[in-house]
Amino acid sequence: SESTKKSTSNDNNSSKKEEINSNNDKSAKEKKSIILATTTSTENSGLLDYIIPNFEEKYGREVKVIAVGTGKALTMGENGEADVLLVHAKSSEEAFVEAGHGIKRYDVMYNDFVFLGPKEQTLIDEESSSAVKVLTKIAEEKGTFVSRGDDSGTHKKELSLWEDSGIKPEGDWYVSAGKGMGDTITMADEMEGYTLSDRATYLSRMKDVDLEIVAEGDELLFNQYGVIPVNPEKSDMINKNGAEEFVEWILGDTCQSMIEEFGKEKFGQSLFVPNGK
Amino acid sequence: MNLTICKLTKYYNNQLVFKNIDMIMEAGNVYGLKGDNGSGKSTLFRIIAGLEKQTFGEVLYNKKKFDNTVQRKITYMHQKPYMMKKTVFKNILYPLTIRNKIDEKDIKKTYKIMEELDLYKFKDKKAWNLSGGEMQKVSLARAIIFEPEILLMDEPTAHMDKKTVETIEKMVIKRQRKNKMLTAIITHDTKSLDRLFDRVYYL
Amino acid sequence: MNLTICKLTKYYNNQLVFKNIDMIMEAGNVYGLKGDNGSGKSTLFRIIAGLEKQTFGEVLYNKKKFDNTVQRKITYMHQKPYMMKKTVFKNILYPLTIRNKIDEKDIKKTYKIMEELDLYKFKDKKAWNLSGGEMQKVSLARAIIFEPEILLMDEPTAHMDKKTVETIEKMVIKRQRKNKMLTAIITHDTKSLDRLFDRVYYL
Amino acid sequence: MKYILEGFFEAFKLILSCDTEVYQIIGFSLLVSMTSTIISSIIGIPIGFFTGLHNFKFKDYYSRILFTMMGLPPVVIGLLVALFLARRGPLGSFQLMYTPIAMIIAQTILVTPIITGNIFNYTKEHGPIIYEVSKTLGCEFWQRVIFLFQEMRIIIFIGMAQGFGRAISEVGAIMIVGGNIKGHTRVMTTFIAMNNSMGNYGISIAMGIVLLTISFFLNTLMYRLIERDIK
Amino acid sequence: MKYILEGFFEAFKLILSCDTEVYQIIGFSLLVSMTSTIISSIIGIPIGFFTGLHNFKFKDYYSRILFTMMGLPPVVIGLLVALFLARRGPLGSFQLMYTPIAMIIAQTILVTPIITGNIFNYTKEHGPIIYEVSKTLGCEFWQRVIFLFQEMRIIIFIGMAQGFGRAISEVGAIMIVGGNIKGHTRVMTTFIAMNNSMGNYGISIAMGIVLLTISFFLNTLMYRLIERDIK
Ligand SMILES: Nc1ncnc2c1ncn2[C@@H]1O[C@H](COP(=O)(O)OP(=O)(O)OP(=O)(O)O)[C@@H](O)[C@H]1O
Ligand SMILES: Nc1ncnc2c1ncn2[C@@H]1O[C@H](COP(=O)(O)OP(=O)(O)OP(=O)(O)O)[C@@H](O)[C@H]1O
Ligand SMILES: [Mg+2]
Ligand SMILES: [Mg+2]
Repeated sequence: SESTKKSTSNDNNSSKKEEINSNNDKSAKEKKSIILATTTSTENSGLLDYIIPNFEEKYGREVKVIAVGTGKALTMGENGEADVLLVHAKSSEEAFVEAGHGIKRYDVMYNDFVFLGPKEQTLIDEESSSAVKVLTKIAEEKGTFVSRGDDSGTHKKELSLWEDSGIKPEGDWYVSAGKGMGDTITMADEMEGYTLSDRATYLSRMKDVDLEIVAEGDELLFNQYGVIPVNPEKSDMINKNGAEEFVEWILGDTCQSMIEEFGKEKFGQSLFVPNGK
Repeated sequence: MNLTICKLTKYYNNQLVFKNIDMIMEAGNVYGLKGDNGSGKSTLFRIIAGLEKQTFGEVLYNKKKFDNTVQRKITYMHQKPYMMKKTVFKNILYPLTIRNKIDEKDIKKTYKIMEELDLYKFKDKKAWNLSGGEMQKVSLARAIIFEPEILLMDEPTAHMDKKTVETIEKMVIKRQRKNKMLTAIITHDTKSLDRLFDRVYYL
Repeated sequence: MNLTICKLTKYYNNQLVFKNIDMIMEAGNVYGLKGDNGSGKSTLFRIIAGLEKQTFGEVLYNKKKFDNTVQRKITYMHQKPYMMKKTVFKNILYPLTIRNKIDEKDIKKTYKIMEELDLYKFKDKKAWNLSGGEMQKVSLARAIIFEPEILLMDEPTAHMDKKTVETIEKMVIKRQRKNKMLTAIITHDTKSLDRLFDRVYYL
Repeated sequence: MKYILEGFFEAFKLILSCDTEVYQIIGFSLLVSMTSTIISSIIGIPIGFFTGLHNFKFKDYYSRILFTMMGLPPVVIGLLVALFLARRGPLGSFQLMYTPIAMIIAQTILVTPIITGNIFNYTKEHGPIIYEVSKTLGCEFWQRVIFLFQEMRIIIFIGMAQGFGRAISEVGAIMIVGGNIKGHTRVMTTFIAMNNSMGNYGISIAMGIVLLTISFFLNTLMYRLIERDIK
Repeated sequence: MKYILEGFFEAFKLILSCDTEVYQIIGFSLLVSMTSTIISSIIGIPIGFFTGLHNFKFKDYYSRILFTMMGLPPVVIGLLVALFLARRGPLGSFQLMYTPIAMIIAQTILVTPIITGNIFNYTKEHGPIIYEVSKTLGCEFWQRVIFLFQEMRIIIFIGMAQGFGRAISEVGAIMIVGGNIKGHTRVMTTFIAMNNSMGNYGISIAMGIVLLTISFFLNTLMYRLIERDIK
C-alpha cells in the first residue's frame, strides 16, 4: 500500500523499523507519529481537529499537535523538538529557513488580521481604516489596547505595525498580556479595549464576546500561514518522512479543499483561505 | 463552695459507668475517692469540673448550676498530666499570667512552690522532657498555685516518691487553712494520704 | 538470661542522670528498683531494653553485648502505657501475631489473661478509650503474653486497684516458675509487691 | 542541561541586575500571596479549631469534603472567580477583574482549605486535652483561644507555610483573574509561564530559582519566630 | 452566574453523554495522577518515616527545605522535566516528551515532597514512642515498618489524599510535558484550561465539577479502607 511504498523509499534508520512494523501490521498506531508545533489560532479555531483525521487515516500516521505561540513553535523547530511547523510569521519563518533550521517553507493558507473593539465604540471610524491610522488613533486617544505580548505570530505582526506607525506603544493604555489569542480576546472584551486578532479565532469567539470588527482589509493585515519541515540534521529523532508526508498532504488538493470548507456552515464564511503551493 | 451531687448517672455510648450517685462535699474538708479501675472516678471528677456531660442527674455548686463563675473557681488535675510546650517555670506560672499582669509576688510564689517540690533545678527545662513523677509535680504545682476553691486531684501521687507525697500532704493541709477551700483526691494508695481525708467515698 | 551492668553513666545533654552504676541481675529472680523521682529508674530500664544509649559503661546479656537476639527476648513496659489504634483484644494479641500464624491456642491464651485481669468485657473496645488503670492492665497483659526472658516493668501498678495488684503478683510468680525468667519492677509503692522481690536496688 | 546551568547563572544576573521590573514582579508576588495567606489564616484557623474540637453530625463527611477542597484546581477557581467578577458577572460593577484584589480573592479561596485542613486534623487529635487544660486553669474564652494558638503554634506554622507555598507557586488561577498584565498583575509564576511559552527557558528557570529561594527564607523566618523553646 | 448553573447542567450531560473522548480524558487523568501518587508514596513514606525517627545534623534545615519543596511551582517542575526529556536534553534518546510517562515523572516530583512532608511531621512527633513499642514487642525490622504503617494509617491517608489532590488539580507541569495532545496526553485540567481560552466556560466548569466529585469519592473510598476501628 501507499504507506509501505513511502517507508521503503527512504534510508534513515528510524523508518527501517517502520518498514518492519508496517509489514507485519499496517494499523495506524504502528507508524512513527509526527510532532506538529503550531499556533493556538489553528487549534482554538478547531481547524486541526477538522482536517488532521483525514491525514491520519490516509497515511496511517498519528499527528501530535502542540499548540503554542509561533515564537515557541520556531524555537521548538530550532531545537529539533518538533518535526514540522505550521505557523504564521512569514519574515521569521524565512529567517528560520535561512538559518538552516528548516528545509523549505511553503505557503499553506491565509486569512487576515482584524482590529477588534467594543460595540458602539466611536474612536475608530471609516476614514481611519488603514492599520497604521487605527493604531495612531488608539495611541493618541489612549484607548485601551490589549497586546498578545507573547512573541507569537500575531504579536510579531502587531509590533511591525507599530513600527510602521512610528509609535512606541507604552503607558497604562497599552496592556501587554503575554497570553494566547483566545485569552487576549477575553481580556480585551473584559477591559472594553481594542486588540488585533486573526479572523479565525475571532469568529470562533464571536458568540461570547461584545467585541466587533472595527477595522479590516488593509493589505498589511494579510495573515499568511506557512508549513516548514524541520531540518532532520537538527536531531536524529526527527521524523523526516512523516514531515514530508504531512507537507505533501497539507498542500494536496483534498486538504486544501477541506480548509476551504472549514467553518462555512458554522460561521457562514470560511476561516482560512487555502493558497497552498 | 459546697458540692451537691444527686442521682448522677453516666453512660459512654450506652455502656453504663455509674448510676444514681449521691454525694455531698462541703468547703473546708478534704475528701478521698476510691474505687476499682473503671469504676468511674475520673469520669465523676471530669463531670464535676464541667469537662464532660452527665447522662442523668445533676451537680450543684452552692445550690447553683455550673457556670462561668464556677468554672473559674474549680480545677481538675488530669490523671495523665499534660505539659504545655513551655519551660517548667512558665508551666507553673501560667495560671497567674491569665489573671492579671505578673508582678514580683507571683514570681516569688512560683519559685517558692518549685523549691518545695524541688523542681527549681528544672526551672528552664522543657517540661515535656521531665520524668513521669516530675510531670505530676509540675501539674500539681500548677493546680495549687491557681488556688481554686474546689481542687480535684486524680491520682496525684501515683508516680511520686514517698518524700514528695509528704510534701503534698503538707501543701493540702496548708491550703485547707484558708477556709471555704474544698479538696477531693482520687487514690488507690491504701496508706499514705488517708490521714488527710475528712471523709472517703467509694465508687 | 543474666544481666551485668557495669559503670553505667547517663547524661542528657550534659545534665547528669546517674553515674557508674553497677548491678547484676540473674535469671530466675525478681528485682525491685526504687528511687526518688528523677533518679533515673526509667532511663536505666530504657537503656537495658536498648531504647536509649548510655553515655558511658555497658550492659551485658549473658556476657554478650546487646543485639537482635537479645532484642527479641526483652520487653520494657513504658511508664506511660501506649495503646495501639486497635481493639483491646488485638492490642493484647499483637505480640503473638508477629511470631507466626495465630492458632486456637493463642486466642485461648489471650482470652485467659484478659479474664484474669477482667478486661474481657472490653474485648472489642477501642483501647485508647480505656481508663488509666485499664490501660496499664492492657500493656501489662501485652508484655506478659509476649513471654520475654527479661521483663522490665516501669511502675506497672501505679494506677491499679488493690485487687489487680494481687493478680499481678500471682502472674509474676507464675511466670517465674519457668526457669531462666528475669523480672525487674520499678515501684514507689512501699508495701505491696515488696514480697515478690528477691532483691531491691536503690537509685 | 545547559539551560539549567544557564538558569542559575541568569538567576544571579536577575537579582543583581537592578532591573526594576523583576523586583517589582517579585515584590508583587509576595504581596499578593502573603495577603491571601494571612486572610486564609484568619478564616481557616478558627474554623479548623472549632470543627476540630466539636463533634457534630456528618463530621467525617465534612473532613472528607475538606480534604477534597485542599485539592481545588486553580484553573477552576480562577474561572469561577472570573465569572463572578467579570463585567457581566454579578459583581461586575466593582470592576475588580484583572486587579490585585481579584488575584487575592482567588488565592484566598485556594489556600483557606489547606490551612483549615491542617489545623482541623491536628485539633481533632490533640485539641480536646489542650482545651480541657485551659478550661481547668480558668481561662476565659479568649484566653483559651490564645492557649490553643500557643500550644499548636508548630502546626499553625506548617499550615501557613503550606498555604503560602501553594499560593506563591500556583499559576492557573492567578493567570485567569490577574491577566498577567505587564507592570500591573504580572507575578513570578505567570512570568515564568509566559517566558516558557516564548521559549526563554533560561529566564524561566532563573525566576523559578528566585521563587524557591524566597519561600525557603520566608519559611526559615517564620520558623524562627515560633521555634522558641520547642524541641 | 448563568455559566455556573449551565456548568452543573453540562456536568451531567458530560457524564451521561457517552462521549468517549470525555471518558477517556477522565480515565487518563486518574491513571496519571494515581500512578504518580502511588510512586510518590513508595518514595515519600519511607523517607518520611526515616527522617522523622532519626535525629541528624541540620534536621531542621531539612524540614524547612521539605516545606519549601511542598510548594514547588508546577510550571518550574514542568519546565525542568521538559529540558531533561527534550530530544536535545540528556534523556532525549528515550523520546519521553509529550508522553504519559513524562507527565507521571513531573507529577511524581510535585507530589513526593507533599507526602514526605506530611509523614515526616507526624513521625517526628509520634513516631519514636510507636517505634519503641514495636521494638519492645520483639518486632523484626519489617514488622516495625508495618507497625508504623498501621499506627499511622490516618496520616498516611491524609498525605496521599493531599498528594493526589495536588496532582489531579495541577495544570502547569502537565501542560508543558504532556502538551495537551488530543487523544494522547489531554487530562481534565488541561482540557479545562484549553476550553477556557476557547471561551467554553460551561464545559470547563462541568469538567471541574466532575473532577472534584471524583476526588471526593476517591477520598471516601480510601478513607473507608483505613477507617476500621479508629475514632
Ligand atoms: N471516652 C470514653 N469512651 C468510652 N468509654 C470510656 C471513655 N472514657 C472512659 N470510659 C470507660 O468508662 C469507665 C470509667 O472510666 P474512668 O476513667 O472514670 O475510670 P476510673 O475510675 O478513673 O479508673 P482508673 O482508676 O483506672 O483511673 C472505664 O471502664 C472506661 O473504659
Ligand atoms: N529526653 C530527656 N531530655 C532531657 N532530660 C530528660 C529526658 N528524659 C529524662 N530526663 C531527665 O532525666 C532524669 C531521669 O529521668 P527518669 O524518667 O529516668 O526518672 P525516673 O527515675 O523514672 O523518675 P520517675 O520516678 O518520676 O519516673 C529526670 O530528671 C528527667 O528530667
Ligand atoms: Mg481514673
Ligand atoms: Mg520513671
